[in-house]
Amino acid sequence: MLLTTVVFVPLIGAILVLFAGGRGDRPEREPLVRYLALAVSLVEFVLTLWLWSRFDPASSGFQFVEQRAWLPQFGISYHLGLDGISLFLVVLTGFLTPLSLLTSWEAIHTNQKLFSFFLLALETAMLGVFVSLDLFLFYIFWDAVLIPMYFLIGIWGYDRRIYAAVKFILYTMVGSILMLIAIIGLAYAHASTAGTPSFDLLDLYGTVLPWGLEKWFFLAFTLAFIIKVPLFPFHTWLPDAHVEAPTGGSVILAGVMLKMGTYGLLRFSFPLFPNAAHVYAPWLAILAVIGIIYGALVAMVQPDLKKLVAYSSVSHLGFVVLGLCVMNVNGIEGAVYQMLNHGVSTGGLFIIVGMLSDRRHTRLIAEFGGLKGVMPMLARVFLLVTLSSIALPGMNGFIGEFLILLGAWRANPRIASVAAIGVILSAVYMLWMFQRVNYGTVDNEKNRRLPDLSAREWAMMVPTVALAIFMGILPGIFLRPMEPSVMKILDVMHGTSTAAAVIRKPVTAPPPAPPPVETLAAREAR
Amino acid sequence: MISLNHYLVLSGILFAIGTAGVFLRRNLITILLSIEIMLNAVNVTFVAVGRYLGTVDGQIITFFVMTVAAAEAAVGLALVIALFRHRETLSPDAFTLLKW
Amino acid sequence: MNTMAATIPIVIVVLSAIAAMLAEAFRHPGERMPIAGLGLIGLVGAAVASCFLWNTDATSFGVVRADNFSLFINIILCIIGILTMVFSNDVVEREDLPPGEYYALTLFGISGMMLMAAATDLLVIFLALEVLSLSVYVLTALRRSSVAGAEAAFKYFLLGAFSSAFFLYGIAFAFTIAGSTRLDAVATAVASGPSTTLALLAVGLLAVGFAFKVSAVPFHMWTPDAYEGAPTIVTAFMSTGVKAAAFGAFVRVFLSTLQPLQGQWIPVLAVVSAATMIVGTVVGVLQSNIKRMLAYSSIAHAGYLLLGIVSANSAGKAAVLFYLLAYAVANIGALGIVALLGTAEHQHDQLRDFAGLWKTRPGLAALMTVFLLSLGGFPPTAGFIGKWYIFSAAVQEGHYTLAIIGVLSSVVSVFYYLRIVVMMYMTEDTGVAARPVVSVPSMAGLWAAMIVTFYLGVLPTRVIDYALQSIQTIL
Amino acid sequence: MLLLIPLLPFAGFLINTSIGRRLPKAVTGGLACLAMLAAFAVAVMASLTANAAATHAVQQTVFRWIPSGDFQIPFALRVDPLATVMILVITGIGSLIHIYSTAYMHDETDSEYARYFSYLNLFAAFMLVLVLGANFPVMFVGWEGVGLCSYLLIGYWFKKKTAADAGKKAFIVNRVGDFGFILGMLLLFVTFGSLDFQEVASRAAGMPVEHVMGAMTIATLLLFLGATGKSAQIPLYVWLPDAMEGPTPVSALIHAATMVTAGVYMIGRNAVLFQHAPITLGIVAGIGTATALMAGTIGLVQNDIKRVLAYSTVSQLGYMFLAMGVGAYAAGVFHLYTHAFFKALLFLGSGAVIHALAGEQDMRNMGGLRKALPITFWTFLIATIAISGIPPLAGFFSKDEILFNAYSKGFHILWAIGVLTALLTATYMFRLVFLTFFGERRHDAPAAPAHPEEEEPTAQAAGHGASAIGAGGAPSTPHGAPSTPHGAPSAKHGAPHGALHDAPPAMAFALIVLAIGSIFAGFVGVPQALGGSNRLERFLEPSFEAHATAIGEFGPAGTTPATAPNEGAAATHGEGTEAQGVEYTLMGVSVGAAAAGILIAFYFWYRNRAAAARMARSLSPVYTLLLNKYYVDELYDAAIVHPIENGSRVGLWRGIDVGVIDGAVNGVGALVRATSSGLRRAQTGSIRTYAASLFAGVVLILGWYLWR
Amino acid sequence: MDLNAIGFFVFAAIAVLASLGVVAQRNPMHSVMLLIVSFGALAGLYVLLDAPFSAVTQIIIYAGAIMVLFLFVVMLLNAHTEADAAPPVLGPRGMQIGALLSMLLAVELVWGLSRLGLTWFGNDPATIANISSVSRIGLAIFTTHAFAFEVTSILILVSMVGAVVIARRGQ
Repeated sequence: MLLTTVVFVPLIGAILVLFAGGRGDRPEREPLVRYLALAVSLVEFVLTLWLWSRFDPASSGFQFVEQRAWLPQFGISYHLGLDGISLFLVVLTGFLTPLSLLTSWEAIHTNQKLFSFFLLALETAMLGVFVSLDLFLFYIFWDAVLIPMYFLIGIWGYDRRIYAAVKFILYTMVGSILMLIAIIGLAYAHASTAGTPSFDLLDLYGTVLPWGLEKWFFLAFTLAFIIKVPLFPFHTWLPDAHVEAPTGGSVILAGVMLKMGTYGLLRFSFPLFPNAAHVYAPWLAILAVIGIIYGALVAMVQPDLKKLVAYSSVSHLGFVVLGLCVMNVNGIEGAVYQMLNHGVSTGGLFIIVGMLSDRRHTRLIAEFGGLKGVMPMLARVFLLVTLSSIALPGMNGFIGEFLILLGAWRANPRIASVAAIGVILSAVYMLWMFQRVNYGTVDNEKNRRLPDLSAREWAMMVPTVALAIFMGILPGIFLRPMEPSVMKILDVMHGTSTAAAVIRKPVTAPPPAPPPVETLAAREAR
Repeated sequence: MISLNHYLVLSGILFAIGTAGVFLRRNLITILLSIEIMLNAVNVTFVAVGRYLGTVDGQIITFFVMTVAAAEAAVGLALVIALFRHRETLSPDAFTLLKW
Repeated sequence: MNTMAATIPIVIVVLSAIAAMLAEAFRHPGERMPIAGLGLIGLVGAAVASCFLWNTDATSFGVVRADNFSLFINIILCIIGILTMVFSNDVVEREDLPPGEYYALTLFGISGMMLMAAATDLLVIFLALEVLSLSVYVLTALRRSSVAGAEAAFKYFLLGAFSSAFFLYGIAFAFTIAGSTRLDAVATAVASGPSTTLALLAVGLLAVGFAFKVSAVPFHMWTPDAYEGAPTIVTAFMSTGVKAAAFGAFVRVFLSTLQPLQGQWIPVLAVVSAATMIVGTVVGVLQSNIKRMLAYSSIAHAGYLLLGIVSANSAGKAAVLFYLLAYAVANIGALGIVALLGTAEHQHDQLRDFAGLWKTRPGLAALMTVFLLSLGGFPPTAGFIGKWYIFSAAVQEGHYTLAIIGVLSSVVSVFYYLRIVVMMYMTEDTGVAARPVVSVPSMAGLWAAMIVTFYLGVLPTRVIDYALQSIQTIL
Repeated sequence: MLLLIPLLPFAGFLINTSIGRRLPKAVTGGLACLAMLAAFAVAVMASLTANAAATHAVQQTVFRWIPSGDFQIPFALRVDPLATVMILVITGIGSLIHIYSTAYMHDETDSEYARYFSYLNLFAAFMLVLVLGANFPVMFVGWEGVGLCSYLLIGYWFKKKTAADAGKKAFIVNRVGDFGFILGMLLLFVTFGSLDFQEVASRAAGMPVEHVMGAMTIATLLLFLGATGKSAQIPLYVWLPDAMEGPTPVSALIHAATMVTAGVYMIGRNAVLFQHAPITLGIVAGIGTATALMAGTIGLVQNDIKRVLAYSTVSQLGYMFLAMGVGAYAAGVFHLYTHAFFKALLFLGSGAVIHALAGEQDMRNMGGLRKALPITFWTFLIATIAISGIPPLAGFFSKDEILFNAYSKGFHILWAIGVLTALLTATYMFRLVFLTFFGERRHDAPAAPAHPEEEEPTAQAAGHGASAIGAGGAPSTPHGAPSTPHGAPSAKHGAPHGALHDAPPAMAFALIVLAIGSIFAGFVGVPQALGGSNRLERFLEPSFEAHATAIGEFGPAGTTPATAPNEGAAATHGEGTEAQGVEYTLMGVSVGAAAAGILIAFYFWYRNRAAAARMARSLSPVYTLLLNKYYVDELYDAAIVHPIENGSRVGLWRGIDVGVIDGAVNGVGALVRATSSGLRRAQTGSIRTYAASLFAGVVLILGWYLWR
Repeated sequence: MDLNAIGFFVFAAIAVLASLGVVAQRNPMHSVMLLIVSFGALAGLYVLLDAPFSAVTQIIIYAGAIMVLFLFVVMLLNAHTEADAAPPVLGPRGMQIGALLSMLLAVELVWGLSRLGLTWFGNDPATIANISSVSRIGLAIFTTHAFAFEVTSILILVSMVGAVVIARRGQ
């Protein structure tokens, strides 16, 4: 029941909030609603931490497993579990939700009740994505995430919010709905060998598929995930969604939702279809590297702060995908770690952009300048978050990027070298932006009297920055519980591909001997 | 000798004529008449097949079809009247309020 | 077993229809009479009767079979009917509809629908089809002041008559090969004989007849006009009831009786299904009238349902049943809300009429959103499970192309469902005419529909089990 | 204990950054100085401990930092002889500069003052981590950390755009180097399975010397790329001159004494590795020499006092790389060490001048300050002599060591260029001295910093004609030796007319201590040829060797030197009379070159300034080229910066992103709409159309059935 | 060629021609009349098919009742000719397409049905007597088809209510 509790507490809280808000839009109840929602999210955060404290870091299996029959006719069960990879994503979700509520504290005034409702409901859906061990259940949560986010963007967003919201939901749906077909196909492919269909991830891990199916299923799964990530060239929904979303939405979107894509790749695409993964991972890695460079270059020339951060996400998530595609322990650990880092640092960046936007109602870089003179404290945390984002050693980003690059180098030094250019470019665009916003003289009259950080803003920034530094100094705390799970997934990825290939040969049409497997595996062995 | 096929073919021709009426005529009433032709064409089949199979079912079905035809005619004509009240015309192309 | 039992639900509904007529006859002008209550009693009775008949597999006169399949559809129809009755109580007067005739025809229509799904004789199916069609034609034209209503009714009527002629011709060919219109006889005939020209003609023409009723492309063109022109409550009723009944008969005839010929009709229906899904969604994109938009949506849903038939496996059949239920609840809910917000002067069926609804009517806006999301197939609503079920049936049979067309078109359809949501939540109210108050029973009905939608979305196991039981008799 | 060394300044940083702005200047400044002095004390103790150990090293593993599979990186610190030199320089000279800064920055507001010292402390902390780190990643923490502090301190006067730009430029150019550094680390780890310096060295020692492009060569080249960034070598030296936008003590500490030498240190730290990659060493030597020469030539014509010093720094760093490249690691580190003294002194002296002149940096507006600023003058002069390589001051020994090594190892061309550079060094340094301290005052008052526009026109003129050179008059170069200084070190401070104040006590103290250092620092490395014993070289020797076993935690462990890569450098030096003869000759040549340089400077800028102007006119193209620093900045701008920026904006963003990719996405939407509007036209409203559609369906279906 | 055949071809020809006339006439009145002729011919065919009862009902119900209803409406609405008030939406081409489709259907049906092997009617007198017997028909209607019969009653009820409610003028 532990995981169920963790997943559904926010939803229950959301419903409570709905009742607490009373009928209609009642401004006098706003404080009640705000504090209630915040309390729920904090309780949830404590719960996730509690999960962490009870988590056995030495085990590679799923923990806190719950399994209950749900649709037994189809082999669907309510199956939850947590391993070292999902654990931290759950904690990250728990961490960012209160922040995103806080960051909306003053920005959101229309129908606070509904806003809090959607945000908390969103939290449930996201947590569900990370702990589902049943593909059907997973898909339900996966799709359910879209709706609250759609409303958050569409109702509380900026000028082109409707366009952005619709684009967001349709674009991401296109991918995920094809995944639905693949999920079904996979379950029935399992039925053809095992007799009964099953949507259970653990059953499906071992399912041997004919190459013709495996290829397409892999592509369908992967398309869904890389759209969500988003990987170049499927990224154009992201800048729009980010720019138009309210700050709280952006924080969640960047902080958690994008991780759903990379998490999906790691949990589903690669281990479920190891042969296809070995064939296509190099291509994905190339896309990832293009994304790293491309996202950085495009971020560099953005006139809008949020867009800049959005494109920087494309670049950062490119690193994550690269780390996953190399399929070795460093790469994957780095990727998972980078997911967390990105959640913290980009979340922080969005919070800061939100603060600027709250004060000035614009996010254009050209509107700012010299803020360090006006708001020294804000500039200071801004700097720290910026540094975290550009992976300064000693801060969180470095660990992730370095491990990813190490993993990538082991797989293919050329790819790693190109990806490392992203390290240069991230400094270029982030520092340039930072300089244009904070340095120089205050030449815009409107900027002259802006207040520095308020207590609420301190409350958001201190944990963020502290976490960024903490994660840079003591990554072991996170990496060690992760490692057994990562090794296990690697086993699934590599084990089936080598051992099962022998069994598979007579069964199916000869899978086109994938050349990259050899090189990757050979490098892995070294 | 006349075979069942003859009747069936006749029925088919009549049916096709009925369908043509729906397109060729620009008068609601004539269009209704065309549908009556189609129903009757079917009736021919029923009766002929009943005769061929030696069962009265074919004939009985024609009675039901007639009933249906009558019911449809009643409602259809009522609708024609209602339409005519609104527009004072029976041209089907006059009723394009609802489109796209 | 030749008893009257199988007809009991139908008879109950017919009786309540007659009671409604009589009540109208004794009504003083201006007097308000709870005729809807009569209908409700009848429908609840029919539902209860259906429940009692569950698993009895009663057959009456050899032409009506109360097997679980038809009872499942009966239940769906009763739900549709009950919701219609509940909403009608608010709407009929406002919409300036003659109450006695309205209720009587609605109930007659429901009885025809029930009969259509329960009949095991092509002739009876045809007659039932006519009963429900005529009722619906008339209901469409019921608001006499409305030109659109009359025009819609006439288009519906004329094309309906046209298509029923084809259907009848198909029956004639079936009669030719089987010597009877009984489904079992036809089944024996097609199972024993080769796929002769006559059988193929019968299959083709019957398919046309059903396809018309379920508004599949290219037999769909009446749908938008009829839905738009009809009084909204009638749109709600016919968009769900007719579809349920027609699909019931469709499944029974094609997946049971004509199963041996499935190699012949699957390709045809597959193409029709694909075309239906595509046209229904694509054309819906640009509609600005909600009823018309939902009409295209219902076309698209017909396409998904056809996909279940094309799958031609037990999952497909059960999926059709489940989907019908999910679709019916959501669609009648959505159109019910449109109806409840409309008056005779102001139909409240344009997209912009919904601007800012969440500010003035947050509850209705939320309900509408749930129904639309269900129609769009989002978890955790019934629509998602329905779509998932249908597509898994298709995938099971290897119809990947169709499934992909289906899911992609459902993405497109999401676009236009969301347009309504955008209007309700993301657009400012620009002085829409005052919206009437929604009465408590109607609100309760909507909430019930919502609860069903979520129930089916979250805990569908039991209903799926029922659906799987239901198709045992038509294997 | 080792952790304490960086931790002390870090604590200073934490205090100053958190509550410093509420504290008075005396407290913040005092705290910062105290932290540095304490660190110095600990560093001395640590050095003694380490020296006493059998391995000449102590190590402290603080905690396991990055555990990921076989990639296990502890956060480990280690002091060995090389690190000893570095930490002493850093904490020692760092302390002096802190003290100097308390006076120099005194006109800042309390909070800015605290900010300044917090950055400075932070820098020291990172720099200490850099040199103490026992493995590459830990070093990299310091490596990037000092880059960050450099960024912050260059952009200290953030309101000034040029300062902010310069900071950014420094960071980004450094990142280019770090790119190489990271890749180098990756390659090393993949090759050797470890990133610990000792382990890498011992494993590298076990491998044959690579004479082709192998893993070690590539790795060292990549690392060297990092070094060129950090240590301002070709091609990444461009940030250093711009970095002079920062406060002068910062230039002294970071951009002269410590941070920029990190690259040299890094090569020294990996001497064994580099020794196994002769190709890389050749490149290092070549680049070092080329940089030395190029920077020297540019320094010759610059007019901004700090820029001259900056190019001088670049040039001297080139020397150090030359030393590293020829395998004379000890010599390189020796020069690093002496350079830290005199270059810091030069910067601090220039700071005193600027301080006195209320922010004036253009030498053409100076002159005759000898009498007004005696302490500054004399200390400055000492440093100048030291850098010029006149015995027996510090610079002579180290520079001579390098040149001797270059020559004796057969790099005769490099040696010749080195000598030429030595001449140039002496020339431009004495040009600086003569222009600043001799002659008559060419400014009547502290320049009014707030009137840049008055100077603009003449600045333009100066850019094209050489007439202004040396003779004063036109105050500014086109390249913006910015001459509109930030007003920072105070317009208030300078007295209106004539009455210039020499350095205040805190500054004077630092100047004097450093001057003493500049005189005597060289004696730790007196070559045997001159009767010395070159103690430094022997002291450093263990650091350039591979140790088979890792060093115990704070305890001596067995040491078995695997190879001594610098045996040549150490052994041949001063052995045998023939070699000694060569050495004396070489010394003579270099001293002669220095003297020649001084004489040239004396002639052109003291005796006969007109000649300088004539010379400049007659060699106008060369002069312009030099004045514009070979147009390298422009080249980079035109070849890299602008194409990337414009390409990103126009090509990638507007073109590919918005146009192609998003265009395709929206195009799908448009396509659906177009299809929709096309299909809905079919819904004409005419019942006959509908019937036709229905009928067509019938005909098609039946036709298909019958036709088959 | 026996009488039966002659009768068939004559009636068939009349039916076809009259039906063509129905769809070719612009005047609905004429169309109705021609349709009655066509129905009469069909009644003749029914007689040839030994279904006299059907023939009679055809005349009485169809020609007599339904057609009169049509006639009544035509006269009520006084619409003797096609109104050209509204331009044809599809235009002449639309009509051509429709006609072409009908031709196609005719061809398909004729081709498909004539492809069947020729099937001759049985000439067993007992059977003939059986199917032409009114009592048998009555029996079948009220036993085998009793339920369908009841359904028709509802159908007619519905159509009655519907026709009334639609056609009556507003209150």
